[in-house]
Amino acid sequence: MTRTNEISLLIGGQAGAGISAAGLLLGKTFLRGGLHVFGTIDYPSLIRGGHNFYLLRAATRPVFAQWDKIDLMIALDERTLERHREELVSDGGVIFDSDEISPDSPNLPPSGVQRYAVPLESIVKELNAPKVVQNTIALGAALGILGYGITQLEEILQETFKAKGDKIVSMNVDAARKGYNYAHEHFASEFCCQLKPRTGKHHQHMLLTGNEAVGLGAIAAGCKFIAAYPMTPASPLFHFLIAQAERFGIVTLQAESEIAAINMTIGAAYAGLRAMTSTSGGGFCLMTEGLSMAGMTETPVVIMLGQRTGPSTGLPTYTAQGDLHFALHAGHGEFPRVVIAPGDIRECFQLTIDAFNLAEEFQTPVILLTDKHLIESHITTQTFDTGLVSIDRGKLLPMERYTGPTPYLRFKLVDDGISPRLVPGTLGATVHADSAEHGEQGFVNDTADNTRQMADKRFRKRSEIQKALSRYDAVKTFGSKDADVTLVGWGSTKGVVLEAVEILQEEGRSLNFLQIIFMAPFPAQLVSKALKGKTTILVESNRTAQLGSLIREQTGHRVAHKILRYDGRPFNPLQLVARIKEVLK
Amino acid sequence: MTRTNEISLLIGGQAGAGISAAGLLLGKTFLRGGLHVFGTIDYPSLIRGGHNFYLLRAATRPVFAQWDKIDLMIALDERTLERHREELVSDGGVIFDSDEISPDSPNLPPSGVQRYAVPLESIVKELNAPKVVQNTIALGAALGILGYGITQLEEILQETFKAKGDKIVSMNVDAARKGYNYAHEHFASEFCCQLKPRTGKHHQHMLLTGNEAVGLGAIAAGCKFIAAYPMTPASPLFHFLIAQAERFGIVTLQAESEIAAINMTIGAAYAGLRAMTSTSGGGFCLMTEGLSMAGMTETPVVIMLGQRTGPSTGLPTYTAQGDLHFALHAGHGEFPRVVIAPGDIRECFQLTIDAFNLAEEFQTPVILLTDKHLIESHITTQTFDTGLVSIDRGKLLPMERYTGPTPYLRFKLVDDGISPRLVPGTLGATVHADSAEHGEQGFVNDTADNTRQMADKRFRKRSEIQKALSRYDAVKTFGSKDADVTLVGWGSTKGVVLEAVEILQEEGRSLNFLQIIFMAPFPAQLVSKALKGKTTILVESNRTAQLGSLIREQTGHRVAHKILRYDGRPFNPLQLVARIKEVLK
Amino acid sequence: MTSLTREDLKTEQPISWCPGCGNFGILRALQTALVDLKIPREKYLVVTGIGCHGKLFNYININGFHGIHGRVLPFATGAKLANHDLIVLGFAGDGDQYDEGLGHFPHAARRNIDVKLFTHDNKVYGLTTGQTSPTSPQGYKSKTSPGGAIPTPINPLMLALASNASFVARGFVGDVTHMKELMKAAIQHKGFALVDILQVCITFNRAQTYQFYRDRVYKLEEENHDATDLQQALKRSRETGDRIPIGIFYQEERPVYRARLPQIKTQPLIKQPIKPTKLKQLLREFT
Amino acid sequence: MTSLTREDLKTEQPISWCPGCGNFGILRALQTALVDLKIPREKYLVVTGIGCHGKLFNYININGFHGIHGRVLPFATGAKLANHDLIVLGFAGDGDQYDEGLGHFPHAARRNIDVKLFTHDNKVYGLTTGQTSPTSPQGYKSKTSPGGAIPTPINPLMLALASNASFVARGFVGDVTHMKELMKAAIQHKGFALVDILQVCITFNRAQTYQFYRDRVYKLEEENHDATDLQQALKRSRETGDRIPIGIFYQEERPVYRARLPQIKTQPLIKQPIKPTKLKQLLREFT
Ligand SMILES: Cc1ncc(C[n+]2csc(CCOP(=O)(O)OP(=O)(O)O)c2C)c(N)n1
Ligand SMILES: Cc1ncc(C[n+]2csc(CCOP(=O)(O)OP(=O)(O)O)c2C)c(N)n1
Ligand code: SF4
Ligand code: SF4
Ligand SMILES: [Mg+2]
Ligand SMILES: [Mg+2]
Repeated sequence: MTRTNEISLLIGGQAGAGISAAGLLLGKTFLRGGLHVFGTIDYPSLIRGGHNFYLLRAATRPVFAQWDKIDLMIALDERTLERHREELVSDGGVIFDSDEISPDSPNLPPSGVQRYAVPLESIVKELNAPKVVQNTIALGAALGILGYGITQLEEILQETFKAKGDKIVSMNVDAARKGYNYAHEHFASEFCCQLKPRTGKHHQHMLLTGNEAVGLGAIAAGCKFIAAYPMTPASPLFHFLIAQAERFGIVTLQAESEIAAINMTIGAAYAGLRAMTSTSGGGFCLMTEGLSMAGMTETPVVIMLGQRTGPSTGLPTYTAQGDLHFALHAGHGEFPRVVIAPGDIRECFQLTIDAFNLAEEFQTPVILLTDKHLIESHITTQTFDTGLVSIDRGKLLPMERYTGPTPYLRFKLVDDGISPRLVPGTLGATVHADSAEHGEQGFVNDTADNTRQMADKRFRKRSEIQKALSRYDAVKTFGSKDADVTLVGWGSTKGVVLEAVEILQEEGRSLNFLQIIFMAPFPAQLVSKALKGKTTILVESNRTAQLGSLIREQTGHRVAHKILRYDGRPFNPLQLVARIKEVLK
Repeated sequence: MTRTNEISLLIGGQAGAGISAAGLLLGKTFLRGGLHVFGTIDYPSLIRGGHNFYLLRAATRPVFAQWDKIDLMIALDERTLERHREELVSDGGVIFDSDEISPDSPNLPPSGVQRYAVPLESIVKELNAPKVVQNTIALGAALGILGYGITQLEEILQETFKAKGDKIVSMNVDAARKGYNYAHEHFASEFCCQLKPRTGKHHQHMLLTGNEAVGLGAIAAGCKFIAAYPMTPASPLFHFLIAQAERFGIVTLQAESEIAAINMTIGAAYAGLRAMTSTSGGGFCLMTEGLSMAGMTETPVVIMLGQRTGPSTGLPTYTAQGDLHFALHAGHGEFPRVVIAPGDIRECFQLTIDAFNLAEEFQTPVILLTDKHLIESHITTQTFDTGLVSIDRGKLLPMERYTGPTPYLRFKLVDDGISPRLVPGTLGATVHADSAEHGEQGFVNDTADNTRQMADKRFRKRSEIQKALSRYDAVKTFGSKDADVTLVGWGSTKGVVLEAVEILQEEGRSLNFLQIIFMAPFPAQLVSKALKGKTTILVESNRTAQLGSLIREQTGHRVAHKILRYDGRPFNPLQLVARIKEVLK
Repeated sequence: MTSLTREDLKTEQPISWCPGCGNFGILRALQTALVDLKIPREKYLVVTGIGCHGKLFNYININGFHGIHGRVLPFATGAKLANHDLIVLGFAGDGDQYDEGLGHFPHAARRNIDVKLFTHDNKVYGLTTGQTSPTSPQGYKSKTSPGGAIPTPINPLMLALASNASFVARGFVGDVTHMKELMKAAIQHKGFALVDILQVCITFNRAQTYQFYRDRVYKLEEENHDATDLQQALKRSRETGDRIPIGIFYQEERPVYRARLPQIKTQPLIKQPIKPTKLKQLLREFT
Repeated sequence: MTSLTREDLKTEQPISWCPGCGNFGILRALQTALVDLKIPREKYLVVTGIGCHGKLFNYININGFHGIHGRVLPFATGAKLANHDLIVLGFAGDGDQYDEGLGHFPHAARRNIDVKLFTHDNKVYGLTTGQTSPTSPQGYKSKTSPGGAIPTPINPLMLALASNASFVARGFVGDVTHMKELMKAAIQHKGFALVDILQVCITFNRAQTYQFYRDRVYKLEEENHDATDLQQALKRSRETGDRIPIGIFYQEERPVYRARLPQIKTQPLIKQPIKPTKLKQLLREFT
């Protein structure tokens, strides 16, 4: 892939040293210059002292994944050098604290690589600032080296620290300038990769994570209730909605457990709200009984399941796609559900809105299946157009007064299986719902006939959802339909696969990418059609090729090749390209 | 099917009226006469007043399911007549309380059917006995009508009531005799179906439920710990083990929840015991997080999941096979597990022993997947041969003193993935296990390399289990291998399918039955081979043909036809035969 | 329709409790309390657990949800926050609330969520055929404790007091009128209220019978109990032998959970329209 | 090897707690308590929850299990019953034990299962970056309660007392020697023991600092507290303002759970051989 006006950066240091914040600042600096940005954080599950690093890319064309190689590294500690110097390109550079790391350090990269020694500690002292300000100095130095200019960073620093008062703002702006100037004064020769802000008009973009996009989608969809129990990597969504709660009139509740969270959510939804909860695998386990109840009582709830590396506690802060089958089959007994897997930030936003609409239209639970890599990475995305948001509450009856036939039948056996829905508190009707099998009015009924009829009713909804798939992009194909080879994937691997496809196409290979978005109900026909006659290569972040089994179960198609990664780390584009070539050899 | 010396009975009355006990008494009476017996109870989820009925079959040949039609009915209340009279064979009979049901009752069956009016209430009064003794009188009468004799019943009554004292024994024996004599005196004409005890030597049989067989298997396997939370239909297993606890040195603990139960079980297993828990779908939901932990920490536990009709609370006292996929995929992340589904009482016993051996050999959780129909029905089974029970604790090291290399590596990366296992309390070693990803010693390790290696290690165990399948009957085929048509099923439907196959074979049809026992790891090759070129008909007690999807996922084979029942009731043989014929038309 | 009659409250569902079961008394007390309170029917929401107690859902014709075992409180919490115009009444079992659902109980209390919890405390698992419950007395024999229950029982009142519940009371099914008044007081209390009800299970619990309780219960209000004194309430809650107090142990005025949520100071959330909210300003923060 | 040194107890795992974290004090107290007790190493089993506290598992070289969030007590219960020769020590977090795992707490107490529970009560969710915990004081601000925590906090000691715990104590990480003695007393106590430890989280909890506690804690044993008087213990457990008591609130001798299980009166279950038990007699009951 031709890489012009494009850069790959790494910022590394100790846990607790503000690595992620620094990465985001730099990302925003590039965003303001009209560039596309991808940034992702790698951190272990502890608060201080472990090794954190932020991988950042910026380019004039869209970027969807971290790059394999690093052009410029900001090493805030020696460990960063040690761990990452092999990843530097041969003419890359490394910024390091010359007060802490000796120029003789064996960890410094080999010659060829530029060594940008900046006396961070001394400058921090000069500024009389806390140690963490060294990050800002280093960012300034990086911008100097890249020839990017400092204006955007200054702007961002002003906005970011405004709330903390003028002193903090000017301390940071000064720090950035010092770093910037130091670079200009000391590092004469031009660095291999220069990065320039784009001039003129360019598209309006945002830089945000999947968690934030899901949160924005929830707000846009009119979600007014979230009960959750903190769990990495889903917590940031919860925190985001908490921060927005007063502004948007949302009630947020930190529940005593995931069991409480899902039951509170179902309670709020039964009472008529758009309500959601969010968690990761371990917490989702505890929600499965509630999920089954939502299916039985036909209560619309949305659950964001943010996957991380399992099983069990696993690697709490790393990524995986190991819960697909679990999401599809969680909860005892049989009931219709919707499982959708966004693959990028825009889809996180849009599919969250769709999730709320689907939940209410079909009165059944919807699972948004995401993962750490998608929901904790920052990606530039065209600003969402809120004008396009539409809300469909399905067969929800107005709650002022019930005027239909009495008694009101919450579970009326209707052709499409979707009974008109009333919420408690309505004058003129009582609303009954039962987690046990029930008759039309909602009271218990365990006769054989009723049991069959009610199961059929619920599954008629499933057929309706299947039909409704045509209104959505249940799958998306990227690249030429006529390609010989089709890569198949879902969720967060989308970004890296797109990058790999682009590289391989540039090399003249004929291949395309099938992204599957609806996992349940499964768009079997679309997938069959797309895969017919192709050499298929599955790309998944798990060990057992779960999408592969699902495709086989649903279509009979057996994917020919599997590229799997299950060490908690996301795929890198070049690595993926190499594995694809290996397969196609 | 030719039916000689064979009878189908129904005993019906109110919940709380001792219907199930009466059914079992009669079943045992027939058992003692050398007959084969099948008995199953149908009851709603309430304690008193609802309608209960027990369906009983007895025959000289093995019987595996309730029959579609009733030869003789014991109606302890009018509702029984009303609900079941249509099920009587045209020359059948009904025993009823003439003190309560008027001879003009519109609910009495049409002419042709024998009406055996017995003044139960009067006889009870005569005996100065509590109302429930009417059941015994009716049993006596039934034996009189059937020409079976009363000896065996007297014997059984004596044994059953021994603990309650002589008075109760003789009251019941008197009651049985009174009923028996009343029948002889008043019902001269011979009843259509006569049933005789077998004379001479016949095989030693037991009459027991699946729950009891699992309990016996657990005892035989050396299970010494069960923690559980009561849930129909799994509770009787727990109760059974509680009743045997002192005798066999088992600790049984009623936990505060299923979450507690599974974690206690894992704790006991980690400490070195053979330990199990039992539950139904809703409780299993709450165990899924623990299941995943058992997978991650490689702790051998056995979970009996007794399915009932879902979703959610569903029909607590009715049967289903709706949790197959859930059992296969429950718990977040990926880890090997064994899921086995016994189809009859002997398999309940044997596979429970196998479950404990597999759990310890492969250091991973094993799920015994059963259902209400299997575990609450009584079936005659040849007495278990305890001499054949063998216990294999796999790579468990002796706990006296550790003499291997130090430090002891609980998760040593070995070729077959199965690390030598030591339990805490051993002199000379400390044992560490972590629900987070860990290195060989058991301490946390979240590096990419370790993560991959440990996942691979765990999945090497999966390959080993797959290999070990050859030591077990992973599938069983009944009937001719060359048949054109193959019925495929699992679990409790086995009985009724065997009956249907027999009937159809007698009618000259060419078909056989493939019973799948190991659901995970799945015996894909065996199943492929067995189904190749056959017209396959799936028989399952669920709505979505879960075994069908599993077969397709695992083998690519798409079952041609599906016969599904999902109203909580088990299949009946003739009904199933009709549906099979329908399919083959 | 501001005045409700007992007829209005009936459903057509056949009652399947054992004849003589204490649940009948609870149903009657509830019906008469609602008749007394003269609040329109649609204002109420009944949430029940799974067990014999949970069947009450079928027998009272007001809005209802028969949830899963142990989860009355979180469900009720969600429903209440969604629509605080609803008076949310929870009916739970002793197994349901003090075993499976115990983890929710202190949290509902300390939140002071405005939900009323009535526990059918029959000291046995009724619906699952008589197993030992967490409130079964030590030594209690059942099929799950043939040698007698080993642990000391949960003391629901003391737990509630230790969890800062703002209304803690005990009723007895043998005195329906007294229980009705407790229910009314609980409903009128602002905040979380527990009424633990000594319910008789005539089928499985042969120890805690009507007579057993009749011989022992006394009314706190007749013995000058000061329900504003927590220390006194704690002491009374420990009386378990020959004298078993019923009535209000403790009551305190404390802001309810909602009072701290500006979002729903006035209009219930459910009445606040859902519209594609103006997100533009928020979106700008990501640019 | 009857005498253990602190060296013996160390592992090679790098400690990842924040410098200054109160967990160091807990680890030190544990190490010194074990050294003092002179019990062979293999007799111990440490069970930890998930949170910063749970990492202790990695830093102490005795048998250990790092389980899932909230489940220290049930796991410990199973392990103890399997092998009662083990001294089972649970280390849980306040989120871990009083939120996710709260439902197990009163049950372990009333069973009087012989397990020791040490709660790292830092009044915050440490590992998940500082959310409000159930013991956070009312008004506590964090990213999950930016407007201040609404509920009143869980009072672990009072809950334990209300649940009939036979040993209830509070320690403070600022006084390691005192804490060590409490740990020893808990280990030597026959039955369930809770030591709730005021642990300082220097990173996220800016309110409950070392200084905060130093200004407030006092020792019960220095104020003539009668630890056999439950009513007095309850009163002391309610002191939360300017004076915070540490020490043993309550201790009672009561038979442990195991004492009622004839199966394990003597030999631990784990030492009883597994052999194809003679089932024949039992089987005959089904014929
Ligand atoms: C998760 C789960 N576990 C177990 C059950 C089975 N179950 C139904 S009711 C019940 C106990 C009933 O006891 P209690 O709550 O005291 O109610 P009661 O019948 O006495 O009114 C149990 C264990 C269930 N429905 N769900
Ligand atoms: C079922 C489940 N839910 C949520 C989490 C995420 N989680 C890990 S630690 C933690 C809270 C930690 O707080 P605390 O227990 O007080 O421990 P501390 O870090 O303060 O020591 C949470 C919510 C989890 N691991 N498992
Ligand atoms: S079993 Fe007990 S609680 Fe249940 S209905 Fe019968 S008497 Fe009432
Ligand atoms: S976050 Fe708090 S509790 Fe966790 S290690 Fe740091 S100081 Fe200790
Ligand atoms: Mg009860
Ligand atoms: Mg904490």
